[in-house]
Amino acid sequence: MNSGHDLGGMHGFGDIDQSQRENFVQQWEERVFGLTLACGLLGRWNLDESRYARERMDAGEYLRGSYYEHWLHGLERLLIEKGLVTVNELESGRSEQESGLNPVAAEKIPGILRRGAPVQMRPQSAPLFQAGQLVRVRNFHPKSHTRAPRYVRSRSGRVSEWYGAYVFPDLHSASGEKRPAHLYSVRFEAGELWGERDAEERSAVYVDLFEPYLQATEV
Amino acid sequence: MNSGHDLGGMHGFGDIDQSQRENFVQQWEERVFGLTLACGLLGRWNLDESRYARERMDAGEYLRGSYYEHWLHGLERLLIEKGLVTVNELESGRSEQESGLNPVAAEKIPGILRRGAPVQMRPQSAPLFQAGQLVRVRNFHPKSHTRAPRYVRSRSGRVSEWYGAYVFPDLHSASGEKRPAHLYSVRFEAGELWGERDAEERSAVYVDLFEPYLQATEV
Amino acid sequence: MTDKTRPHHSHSPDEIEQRVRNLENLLVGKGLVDPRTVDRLVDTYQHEVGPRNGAHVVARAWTDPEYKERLLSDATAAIKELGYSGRQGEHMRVVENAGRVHNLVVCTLCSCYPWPVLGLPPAWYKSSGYRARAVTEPRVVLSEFGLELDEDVEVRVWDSTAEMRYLVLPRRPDGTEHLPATELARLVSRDAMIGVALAGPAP
Amino acid sequence: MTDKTRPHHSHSPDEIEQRVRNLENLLVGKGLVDPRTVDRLVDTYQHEVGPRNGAHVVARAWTDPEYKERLLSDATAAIKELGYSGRQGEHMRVVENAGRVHNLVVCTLCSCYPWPVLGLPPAWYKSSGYRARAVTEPRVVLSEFGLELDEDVEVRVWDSTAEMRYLVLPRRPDGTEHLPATELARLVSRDAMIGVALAGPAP
Repeated sequence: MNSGHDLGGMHGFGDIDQSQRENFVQQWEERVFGLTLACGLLGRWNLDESRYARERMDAGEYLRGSYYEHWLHGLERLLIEKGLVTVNELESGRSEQESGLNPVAAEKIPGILRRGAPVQMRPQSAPLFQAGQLVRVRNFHPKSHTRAPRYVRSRSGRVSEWYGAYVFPDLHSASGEKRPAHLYSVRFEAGELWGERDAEERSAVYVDLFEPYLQATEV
Repeated sequence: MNSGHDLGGMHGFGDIDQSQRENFVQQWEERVFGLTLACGLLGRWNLDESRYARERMDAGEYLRGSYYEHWLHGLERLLIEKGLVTVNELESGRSEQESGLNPVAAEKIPGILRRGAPVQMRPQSAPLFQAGQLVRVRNFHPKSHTRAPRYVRSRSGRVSEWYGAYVFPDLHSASGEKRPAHLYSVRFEAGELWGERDAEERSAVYVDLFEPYLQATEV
Repeated sequence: MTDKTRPHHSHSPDEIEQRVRNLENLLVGKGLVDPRTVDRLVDTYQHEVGPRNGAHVVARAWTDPEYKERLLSDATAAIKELGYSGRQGEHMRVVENAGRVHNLVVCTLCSCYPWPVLGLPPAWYKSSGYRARAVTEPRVVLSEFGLELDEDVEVRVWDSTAEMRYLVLPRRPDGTEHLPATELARLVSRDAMIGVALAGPAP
Repeated sequence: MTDKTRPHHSHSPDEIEQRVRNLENLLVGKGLVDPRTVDRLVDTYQHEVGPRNGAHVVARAWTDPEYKERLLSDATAAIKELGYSGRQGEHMRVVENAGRVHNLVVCTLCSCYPWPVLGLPPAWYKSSGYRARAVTEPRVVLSEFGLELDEDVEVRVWDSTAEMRYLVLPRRPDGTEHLPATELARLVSRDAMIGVALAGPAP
C-alpha cells in the first residue's frame, strides 16, 4: 500500500536526530518489543502480516508516532484481527476469557532466536532475469502489502545479483501462503530514480525486488 | 516537494467523512481563514509561497492536522519568515513593535475579491505541445514547491487542451518572479497511472501541467 | 479499532482557539490586520458567495443554448456575464456531463475550488481521503456518495493542480422541460457541481 | 519554528506507558504471554547480541583473506562459522568498502537490520528522516554524520526491502598492519558497519 511507511524519497523531515543512538528511547518500548516477539511466537501470524498491520496505521499517526508506537499499534491490531483478544479486553485491560493457548516459555527463547525463521525456498521455475540484465519495475499500486517501494516503480535498473527464491511477501501477508518468488538485487542509478537535476552524482541504490515486480525492458 | 500534501494515490485513509458538509468545522477556523486572506493582502507574499509554507509543515502534523491547522501553520511561518512578526511575539501573543504598515480596510474587500488576482500572462514563446499530442511528465523530485503531483511523474498522457501562459508556480514560490509558462490540461488513462491491475475501468484523470514539467514522447 | 479511544488531533480545540485568538490580537496590535476586515472576509463567504451562484449559471446553460456554448468555450467570461468573478475564480473551466461521460473535480495538492460560483469547499472536499482517492478509485468514491454509475460511463477526474478552477455542468434531469430557470436552479446542488451527485430534487 | 513550543507526539509518555502496562497484564492474564519470556527477549538484545559480534566478523575478514572471501560470497554461512546466526539474520550479505566505493545501508519501508551481528538498530536508523533521505541524498546524510566522501567515490545505498540483511565491511584503517584481530575489532563501530562512519579509533 502507498502510505506513510513508504518513506524513500519523501521530503521535509529535516536533519536526522543522531543523539538517539540507542534502540529503546523509553522504558515501555522494551516491553512492546518483547511482547511483539513473544506474541509472534504463538504462530498466529507471520512477519509480513505484522508489517502490514503497522502499515495500516493512519498515515498521520504513523509519521507523528515513534517507532515502537507503530509496533504497539500493529500488535494490538493483530491481536484483535486474529481473535486473540477482544476490543473490550483491550480497552479495559482485563481478561474476559483465558486463551487456552500455551505461552512460549523463556527457556525456549535462545534456541528460537538462534534458529530464526529462514524464508528461502526451493524455486519452482528458473529465474527469468540474469545478473547484468536491464529490468523495469512494474507500475502498480496495490492497497495490500508489497515490498516494492513507490520510488522504484516504473524505474529501470540493472540486475546486480540473483539471490534465489524466497517467500513472496505480497501473497504471504494476504493469505499466509508461502509461494516462492525469485529475488534479485537491482541497481538503480540515482539519476534514473530522481531525475538528473535532483539526484546526487555518483550514487546508486540497490533494492531487493521479487520477480513479480519486474519486467524485462529494452535497452 | 514530496510530502504529506501530495495525496493523490495514497492509501489507508478509509471512508470519506461526508458529514462534514460545511467549510468551517470550528469557530476558530473562520478567523484563520480571514486572517490568512487579510495578511495575504499586505502583499508580502504570493499564493504560491503560501502554498509552499503549508507544504513544509511536518508531514505527520500535516496529515494528522485539520485543514485550517495547515493554514494556521502556513500563516505563522510566513509572518516569521517575512519578518512581520518575531518568534517571541508569536509565542507571547504581545506586540513588541508596531509594523508601520497599513492594514487593508474592510471597505476595500468587495472590490478586491471581485477583481481577484489573475495569473494569465502574455506568452514569451509558442507552445511546444498541441492538443492531441502524447507527452510524458518528467521524473523530477525537487525539495522546493511544484504543482506536478508525484502520481503523474514519468507517466504519459495526451494533451487535451492548451490553456495559454500562466505564472509558473515553481519559480514564483521560490523567488517571487513571475515568469510565464504554457499550461496544458493533460489526460492520463487510469491504467497508465496506476497499472492495469489496480486501476478502475473507463476512467481518466485530467491534470493541469506546466510546460517545463513535460517532454515529448514517442507513441 | 482502538484508535477511536484516542484523541485524533494533536492539539485540543481549546489550545488552538487560544493560539488563534493570540495571533489575531498580535496582528491587530501590530497594525497588520483590521479585525473588521477579517469579519468582512468571513461574512462574504459565509453569507454572500455560495453554490446558488453556480446553480444560476447551470440553470441558465440548461435553458439558453447560446449561453451554454459560451460557457463551455470561455467559462470565465460567461460566468462574469452573470456577475460572478474574482478571487479563486480568475480562470474557470466548465466540464459537461454529456453522452457517457461523468466529471468529478478534486484538488489532490491542496483545495482549489471555484469560489465565485461555489463559495468555500465543504470540509470533506479538503479531507485526505477525498484528495487521495478521487484520482485512484473515483467509482468507489462516487458510490460512497450514493452515486452508482453505469459500467459504460467514463469517469473523468479533474485534478485542479494549477489556477484553473473547474465546475461540473450536470445533466438536466428528465421531465423538467416545463420548468423556468429559477425553478431549475433549485435542482442544482453544490455536490452536483463538484460531480459527486446528479442534479435533481434533494433526496 | 513555533513547532518547538508544541508537543511532538500525540500521546503523552504516561498514557502510552499505561497502555503498554495494561496490554501486558491482559496478555499475561489470558495466558498468551509469559512475562519472563518478554524479559528474556529484551535482555538478549540489550546485553547479549550487539555490534561486538559484527566487529568480530569484520576483524576476522581483515586478518584472514580466505575468511573474507567466504564472507563476501556467502555471508550467512561465514558469519555462522563465528557463532552468529538466527532471527533477522537468516539471510545476510556483506558489502565491502573497496576501491572508490562506499556502502550505506537503510530500510526505507520499515527497519530491517542484521540483528545477529549488530543487535537492534539505533533509533535514528528507524527515523523518518533517515529512511526518507538515505536513498535520495546519501552524501548529504553522510556529511551530517561527519563523513565527507571524495567526489570520485561512488555511494552505493542498500535498501533492505526483502529478507536479505546487509552489513558493511569497512576499509581497514591505515597503519594497523601490526594489530591483532582482537584489537582491530575495537576499531569497528556499529556506525561503520551501517556505513555512516569509517572504521578507526572512536573520535
